[in-house]
Amino acid sequence: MADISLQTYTVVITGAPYSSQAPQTALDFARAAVAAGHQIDRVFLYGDGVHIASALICPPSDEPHWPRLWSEFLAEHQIPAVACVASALRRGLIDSGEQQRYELSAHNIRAPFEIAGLGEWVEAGTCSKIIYFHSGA
Amino acid sequence: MINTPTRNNEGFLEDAHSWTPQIAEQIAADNGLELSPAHWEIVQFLRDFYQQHAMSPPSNRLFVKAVKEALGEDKGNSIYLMQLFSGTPAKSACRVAGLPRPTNCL
Amino acid sequence: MNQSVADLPAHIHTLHILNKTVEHPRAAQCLATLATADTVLLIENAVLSAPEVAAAAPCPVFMLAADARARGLIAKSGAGTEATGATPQIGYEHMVQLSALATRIISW
Amino acid sequence: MTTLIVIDQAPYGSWSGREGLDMAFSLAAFDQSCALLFNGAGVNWLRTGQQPDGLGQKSVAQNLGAAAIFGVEALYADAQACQRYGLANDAIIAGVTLIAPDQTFMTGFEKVTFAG
Repeated sequence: MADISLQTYTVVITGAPYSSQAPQTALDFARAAVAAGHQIDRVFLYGDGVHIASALICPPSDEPHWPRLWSEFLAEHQIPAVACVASALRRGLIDSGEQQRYELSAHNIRAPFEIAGLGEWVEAGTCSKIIYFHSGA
Repeated sequence: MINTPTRNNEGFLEDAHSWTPQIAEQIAADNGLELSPAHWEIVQFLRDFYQQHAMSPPSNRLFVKAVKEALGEDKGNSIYLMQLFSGTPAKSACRVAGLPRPTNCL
Repeated sequence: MNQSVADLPAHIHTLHILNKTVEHPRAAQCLATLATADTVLLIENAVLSAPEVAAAAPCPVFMLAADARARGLIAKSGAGTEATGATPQIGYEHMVQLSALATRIISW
Repeated sequence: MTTLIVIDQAPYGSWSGREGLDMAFSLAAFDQSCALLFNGAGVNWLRTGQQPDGLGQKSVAQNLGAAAIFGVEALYADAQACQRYGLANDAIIAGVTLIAPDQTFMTGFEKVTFAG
């Protein structure tokens, strides 16, 4: 019997919903990790993964709504989630602070996601085990 | 009074190529800053850095590191740079040097 | 059909999580770095390459059952097919166990 | 605790390499030991004489030139991939160490990460 100690994970997602499987695999992994008693200290969205934090994604009603499913999971387990600001701004994912800074017409980030810098990822690397979910393309 | 080219709401030039030393002085004046030779040394360093690497130092920490690498420890430290360029030195100095706002993704 | 914890390796140096078929250049990069103390987990499209990866790998190889089932690689009875070879199929809970056992995780 | 960031996508046609470079710069900013590996088509980042102004993009070779200044410890390139893409030693920017990205090489890094 393998001896499994409890872990603290940071989940990094770089694949976008509806163009890669990454958000689904990552969510199933995260659910299983929490169910096994491990801790997820944060979720970090990078590159195309930032689209998971969009409040404006509308899949057909009979398809899984990955941004909503992720939001619900994060809220339920009180896991902080951050989208990288450099990735987010280039892809049109904006919070109210960036909306003001760049004088944009709207903001579109879905709670509880927040926008922050790669410093969050660097810090995660010093205190938790990082697991990445990339696009398969 | 010279005509400054378009600047964004944070005072950064929209086009780094439209920069001249006169424009630097005006941007500095708008921020309550009079440029001394010590300021100019940093501004010139940033112009050269941009010329060579096609970017602004992305964050304040990396700005300090780059100055240290080029001009030594006496100038490449955040206290010295904050005395010259108040607030966030990378941001203030890039503004005067006509460079894009540091992505500051840190 | 799922493996119990007892069937997982006791120790893993590097867990290689591969989500691309062998035609993807990164799959070749992955195969070039495998060591006997490592474990490979095939997820997403990589399950389609299970026999080839298993033949090339000097270490244990597992595949995510949900991905294999989705792609028609598992018979209704739950048995593996020719396309899965002998590669053990595991659930997300075992993916978590593998990642907890590993000193290092590389997602390719 | 050195982190190896791997860039295996050719420049200009996709952005993931640039996002890998940002990761390396971030580690360096916080004085975390890191190195870059150019693997597969990623070795094309290292070719001298890139002139991407016609594409509205910045030269990745120029951007990469800041890596050493910021404290990125090493630039490695897959020697075989360099050969495949016709990158003779004199066509590669300065400061690159040619290696074989095999098990022995990779074991030297506590973390190995792709940007996407």
